[in-house]
Amino acid sequence: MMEHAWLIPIFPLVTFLVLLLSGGRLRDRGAFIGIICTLASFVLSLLVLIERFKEPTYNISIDWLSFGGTQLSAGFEINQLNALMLVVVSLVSLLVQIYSKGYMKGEVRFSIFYAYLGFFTFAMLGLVMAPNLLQLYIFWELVGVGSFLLIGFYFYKLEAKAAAKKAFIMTRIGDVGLLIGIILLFWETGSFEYGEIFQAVQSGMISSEKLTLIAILIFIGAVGKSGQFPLHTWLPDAMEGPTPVSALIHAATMVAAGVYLVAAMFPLFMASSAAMQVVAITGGITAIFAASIAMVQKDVKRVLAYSTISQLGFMMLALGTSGYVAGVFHLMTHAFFKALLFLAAGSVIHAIHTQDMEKMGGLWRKLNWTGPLFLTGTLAISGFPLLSGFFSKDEILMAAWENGSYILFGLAVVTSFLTAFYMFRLFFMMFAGDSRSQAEQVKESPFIMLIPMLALALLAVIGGYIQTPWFGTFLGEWLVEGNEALLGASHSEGPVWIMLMAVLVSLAGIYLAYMIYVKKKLSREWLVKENSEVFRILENKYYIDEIYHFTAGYAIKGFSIFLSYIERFIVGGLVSTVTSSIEGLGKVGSKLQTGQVQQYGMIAFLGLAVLLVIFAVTGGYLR
Amino acid sequence: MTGVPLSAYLVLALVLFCIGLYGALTKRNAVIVLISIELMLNAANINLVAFSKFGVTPSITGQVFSLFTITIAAAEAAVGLAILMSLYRNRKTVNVDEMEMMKN
Amino acid sequence: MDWNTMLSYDWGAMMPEFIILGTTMILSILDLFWPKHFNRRKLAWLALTGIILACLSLISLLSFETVSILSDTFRLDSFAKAFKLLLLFGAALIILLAEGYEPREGLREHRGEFYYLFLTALLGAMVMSSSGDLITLFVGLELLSLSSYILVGMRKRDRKSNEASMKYVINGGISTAITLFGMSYLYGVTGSVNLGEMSRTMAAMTDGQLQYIMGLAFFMVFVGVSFKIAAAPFHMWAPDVYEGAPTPVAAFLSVISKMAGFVIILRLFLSLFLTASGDTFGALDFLEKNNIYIASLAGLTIIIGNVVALRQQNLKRMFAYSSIAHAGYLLVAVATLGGGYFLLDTVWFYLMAYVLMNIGVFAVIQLLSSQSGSEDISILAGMGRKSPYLAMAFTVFILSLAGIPGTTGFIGKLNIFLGTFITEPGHFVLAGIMIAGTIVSYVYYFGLLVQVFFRPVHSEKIIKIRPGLHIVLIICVIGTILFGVAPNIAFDFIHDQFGDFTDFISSK
Amino acid sequence: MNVYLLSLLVFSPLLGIVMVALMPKKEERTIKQFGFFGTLPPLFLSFFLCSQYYSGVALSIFDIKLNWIRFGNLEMYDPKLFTVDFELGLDGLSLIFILLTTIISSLAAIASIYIKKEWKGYYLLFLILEIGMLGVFTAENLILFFIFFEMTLIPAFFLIGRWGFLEREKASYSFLIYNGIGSAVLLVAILILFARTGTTNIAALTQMMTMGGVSLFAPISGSMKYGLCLAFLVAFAIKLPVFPFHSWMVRVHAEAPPSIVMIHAGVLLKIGAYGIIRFGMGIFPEQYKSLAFTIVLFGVLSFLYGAFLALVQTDFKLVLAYSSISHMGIVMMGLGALNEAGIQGAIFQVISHGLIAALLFFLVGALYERTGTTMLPKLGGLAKSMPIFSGFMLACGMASLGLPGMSGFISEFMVFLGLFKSQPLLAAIGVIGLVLTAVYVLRAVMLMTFGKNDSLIEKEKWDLRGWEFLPTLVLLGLIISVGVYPNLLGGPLQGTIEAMMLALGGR
Repeated sequence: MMEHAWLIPIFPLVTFLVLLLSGGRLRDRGAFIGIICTLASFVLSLLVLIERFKEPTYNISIDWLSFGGTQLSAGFEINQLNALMLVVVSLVSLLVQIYSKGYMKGEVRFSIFYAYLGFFTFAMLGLVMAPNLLQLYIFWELVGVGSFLLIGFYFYKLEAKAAAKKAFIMTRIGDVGLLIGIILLFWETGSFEYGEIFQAVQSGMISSEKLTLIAILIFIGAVGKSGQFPLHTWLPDAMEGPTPVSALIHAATMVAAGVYLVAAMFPLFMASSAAMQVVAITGGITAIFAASIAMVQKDVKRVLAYSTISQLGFMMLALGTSGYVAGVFHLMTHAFFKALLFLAAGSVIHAIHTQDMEKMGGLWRKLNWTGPLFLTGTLAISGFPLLSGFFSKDEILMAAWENGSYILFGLAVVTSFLTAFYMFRLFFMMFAGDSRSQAEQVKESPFIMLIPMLALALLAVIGGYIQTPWFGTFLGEWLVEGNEALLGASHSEGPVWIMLMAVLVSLAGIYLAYMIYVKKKLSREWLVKENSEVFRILENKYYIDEIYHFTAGYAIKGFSIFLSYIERFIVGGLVSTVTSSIEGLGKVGSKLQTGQVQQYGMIAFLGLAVLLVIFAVTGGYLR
Repeated sequence: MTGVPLSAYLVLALVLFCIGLYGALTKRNAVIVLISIELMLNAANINLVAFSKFGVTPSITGQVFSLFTITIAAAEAAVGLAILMSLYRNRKTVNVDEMEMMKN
Repeated sequence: MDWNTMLSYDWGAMMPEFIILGTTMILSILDLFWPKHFNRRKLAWLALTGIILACLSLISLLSFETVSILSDTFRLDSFAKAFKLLLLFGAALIILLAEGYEPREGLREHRGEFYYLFLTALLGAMVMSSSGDLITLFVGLELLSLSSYILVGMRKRDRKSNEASMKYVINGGISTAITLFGMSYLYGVTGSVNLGEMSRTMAAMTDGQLQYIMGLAFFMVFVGVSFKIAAAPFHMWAPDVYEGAPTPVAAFLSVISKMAGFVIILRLFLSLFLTASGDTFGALDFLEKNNIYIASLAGLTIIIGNVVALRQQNLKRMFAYSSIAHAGYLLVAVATLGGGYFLLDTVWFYLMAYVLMNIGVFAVIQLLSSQSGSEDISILAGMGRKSPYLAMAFTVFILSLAGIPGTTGFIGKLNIFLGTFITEPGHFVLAGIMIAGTIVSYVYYFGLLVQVFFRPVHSEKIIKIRPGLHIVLIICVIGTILFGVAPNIAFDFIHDQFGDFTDFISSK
Repeated sequence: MNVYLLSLLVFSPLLGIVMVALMPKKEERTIKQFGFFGTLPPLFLSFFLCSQYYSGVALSIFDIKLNWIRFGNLEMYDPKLFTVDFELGLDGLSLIFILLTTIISSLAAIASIYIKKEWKGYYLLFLILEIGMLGVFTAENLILFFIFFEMTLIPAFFLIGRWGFLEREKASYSFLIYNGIGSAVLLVAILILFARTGTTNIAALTQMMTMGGVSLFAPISGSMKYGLCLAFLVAFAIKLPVFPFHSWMVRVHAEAPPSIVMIHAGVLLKIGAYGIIRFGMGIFPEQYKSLAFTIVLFGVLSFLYGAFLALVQTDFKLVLAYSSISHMGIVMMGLGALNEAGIQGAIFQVISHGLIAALLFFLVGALYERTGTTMLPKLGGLAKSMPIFSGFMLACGMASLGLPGMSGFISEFMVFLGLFKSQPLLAAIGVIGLVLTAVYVLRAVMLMTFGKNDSLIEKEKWDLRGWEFLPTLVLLGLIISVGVYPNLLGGPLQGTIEAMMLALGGR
């Protein structure tokens, strides 16, 4: 089965091509093509995963580009991480496509939407299957385009336009880092293949400074894609895209690609402790930073977006503290519950046509299905015991503790408190209390939207049981199988109090939110005053956007304008100086031509005289 | 024979040539200009004849040359005057500095 | 020199000259005695016949050994043959041009005179290229000059024509005088007027004083001839005279007269100064030592010609400057002596190219200006639309003048460049000036093409082309392209016929 | 037969010229059809050559050599001295360029349907231009190269000046003068070589310059070799164009008719790169090597300069013009990298930019035809009225910013791959340009297609239609297939690049 794995990304590509070439003619039927193709991919991925349990890593490649004596190849590889990711990606994609059938109903460019989704799924699956860094980079950029297209799906909205552009450019900055990283790595190791690179890394033929530099450059790519500080600003804006897109791309899959990249290159990072440090610190900072912003946002999707950033920070933190399994595990569980949250939020938005939390409330009774589903997701992300988020977050805390990075551990604990708080703030503001909505009729979403959510909710609940301290660490053992030396332990062990504390912290967060937003025992301004400096800073996301705008934005623009002056006056001026001096010479020449014949003779005579004088003075020895 | 050296003739010719050139380049009247040109040609004739007599290797050819030159000078003067006449018919002037219809 | 010696000369060598002379006489008699109402235009065909006959007789002489008659005053060496061929070819084209010349005023009653004066001028040029001593050279030069003074003033009632001719006489007179003065010194230092003898004397000369005088003479002759070829700063008469002269005469001045100038330069310089000793030890050759002067004049000529041409609005004036620039290019070849390998064939080829392209251009100018009565460049406007074939022909000429590949002009320039680079050190500055000048020339040449193709039509009047002009245009276009694409036709011809021009100086 | 195949290829547009010339002026349809048909013979012949290559035939069997011109009368020294033969030849590099030329010419001939007047003259010049371009890439000696080189200049001058936009005459003048200077420098260099060695055959010259041949008249000193190498570089840098010689090209892009810009950006600029590879690098490897830093420096300068300026333009054509400068900077960077990756990347970039620029300008032509403007502030929201057009525009923009899966990525990647090996510092500065490229491309494309627009009057059936799909699909298909499977292009180049590397002294 694994030799046919290349079909997995091909199916969505077929969707893309068929839908694009058909123009808008297929209309709603486009959804079926998309869903069927993705289903095929999913089934195939599942088969591949099952087969992978038994068989070793599968790898095949063909010559793709040759220069000089070097052959670059293209192909695919099925290892543990890939196989897992394939299933996650194709599953979430499938569910989101089913969901979209209901959510996007009535949209004029319905089939184009599915085409884009197909394209994105193709790119994401291709990214996951890449056996070498170059191919990874190729699909890395393609997922960026998919994201760009889908964010800008409502092309006539100016915000969507700006958001799409911003997403592309911000990630592009990261991509450039990645590109440099893999180029440098190529010249150090002579290959883009993972295996050969890891061998070279282990043999110690690369100096540690170089290694650190390369690892950090590659990490910059991950930072861009995964919305880590300081390249995170595009992700909240990306919420301008349709909500299913946010669920698929900006929660479950693409943004996780950064984490995936670090995980895939884990042996490289392991070889440089400085790089690991950078990864961990960036992750930790991002986690708490985004969580703090999420506490005050008013837009449902933005809260979720910052939550995503924060969770991705968590994963980076895990990876940076050698918690390979923890990071990948959280990546998987997060994919399920965050997709669920987005879809559920989408369902709410679909019902009341607003994203502003202030205008919601009291929806619990009206949305009988969506409410509990959202709650499931919220509990999972908050780390409520026995749900998937609980196990994976636990694993991360353990990893941080075990690694001895106590400061980061502390950050993680605080962040999980904040997470529980802001998620339940969100939940309570939406579903509890009285309705603040202007919408008269609030209808539950159609069945076709509920099914995917149910599926995700199920996964969000049970997804954690493949890696627990109690029922075995199946995932971890499988992931690191055969690579223990490179990837570290299959499970992080830590004191029991960590787990207890994690539970307490998240319950505390939930309780606080309950007290403020449901019981109203505590004023909303209990923590920070609404118009205080701190609040304003948080509300304006630490003014990062503004800082970028006023520094980089203006600098580039200013420099461009400066150059256009150079273009006009210096480059252009040089040319016009030459031409005008030639013309001036011509003017002088024709002025001399007075029409006076005797003057002509005089000039001629002078010419003769000059020649003779020079000859006479030099005695003919002028050379 | 006589004590007049070659250089004297050459200087004479040079002076004559210069006078001719000066006249040709400064006089307003076209007739005088033409005459000045004749003067220059004749200066060359003096040279030729002088060289023919007192040159490094005296020979008769110099004198033959000067005969040709004289003829040609005459023809040139004739042509010049003819052209001047037709100019005068059209323009009623013989002043060289008024001939500036074409310039620049 | 008795009768028998006279008869012993191989007079056949002068056959072309005799034919031209005979035609001239017939023409002058016919013009004199034929009734006034008889259209003198037909005389053109007679003149043309004469030229063609001369040409044929010259061709029949090509295979002959070098002949010199009249005690080496007249030589028919390969140099003479080669350049006479060009002169006759150019003259034939100009006669055809003149046949079609219909100015608004002033030529009608003197048309007959034009043809025989033209032929005498041609005769002068031919004699010059065959001359073996200073006297013949000078007489030939003056025959050419005097005839052309009159030709310029041919339109007796036209004030511009009068003025041009007067200016030409004055400037030409001064230049003649300077040349002659120089020649008299040359005679003085060598004691002979025979080029061969003079050459030998000068080559053996070690007296510093005499060499000094020789130097002065060199400059005077050079300056005098520079008037003829219109090299800067002795070019100033040319624009005025071209403007005032009837168009065929302007073409004649820019082509035949210029060619004659180069003939003298080559004759004199190559036979006298090339081998003349340049210092008291006899180690350096004169020209080798002093070619910097020629080179600087060449550079100056190129610059002035091209730069001032930029500002011209009158077509004839513009082409006067253009022809000044071309004289500069040719002087480059002279100054560098073609690097020793590319001199005579280079100059010959370039002059041939110049004959073709410049006469072609003047044919178009004549056609347009006689129809519109103006010589402003705007008369070209819209020609591309109105008469595309004429426009295409004009384009070919202009491209050739600009030195664009595929045309004769390019090959000609290429040859000159080869000569500048082949020696060590190469004449890079001169080549640089030449190439810069060429680029500047693009501006005004292509400016004309802009008029032709991009501007709206100037006047809707249909352009009628007389058969004579038609022939000229066709020959020029074909020649310009043919020798540009397959220059070896010409190269092989000169190399086969004339070899290296080794019989240049009589080895008596 | 094989021997004449190349000449047939080069001069096959003559058939079209004759056909068009025989047509009466007013027959618009027929002239346009014949004009297009005129580009087909070279297209098919080039496909035939290509198929021959892929079926394993050695390209050298197509070489032709006929005696042509002999300068001077120096037969006694050596009968081949100062001769210029008519010799055409083919190798992998020229094969690729020929394919580029024939394909883009045919497509540009289709795009010429937008031409509104004097079709006859237009197509005649167009076909002459094609002869020139084909000749440039097959010429085996410098003089022949130069002749064909200039043969592209003159028709292009008229095509720009006659059929362009408002300021066309100025543009055509600036094209003429800059290129005139470039070709003058080139000519001087060629002729110095010719005068000093007596030959212009590229292979023979390479041999002489690298191995040191016997000099007959005057030697070529080491410093003169530097000068000559520099002269070649400058001449072709003007053509390419490289900062600061670029201002002509901006005007041409802005003012020439789009179909001609397709040719111009697609092929004519590429002659510069071809020349640098063939002559700068090929004949003077030693000198070229020591100038590599400068070459890369100017490459980086152009890359960034073009990108920054493209950022502030308000006319889409100008954005594209500066983007071309920027992209040509990449070519220079690759050529200066002095390793296989860099050089191959540069060649890829040349081809890739040829295809992309041709497509972009085809789209510009289509846009101008419909909206009558290319000013960005006046456009917007085209995705609504012209979704297919916008899709192509976006795809093309993506290709231009080097999106993987399209040809632009392969070239940029390889260039940087090579450059980071040899000039890491400059490469690091250069990568800024990659981000800037994304910024300006997206800015321009999104200003046109995204958002809303009320000022444009939308008409029914505005979108691309019918025949307009042919050029767009063919070009996009090529862009993608090169991007997806670059060995398609890399294969033929290997031989040439290996030879270059050998001369440059290994890796």
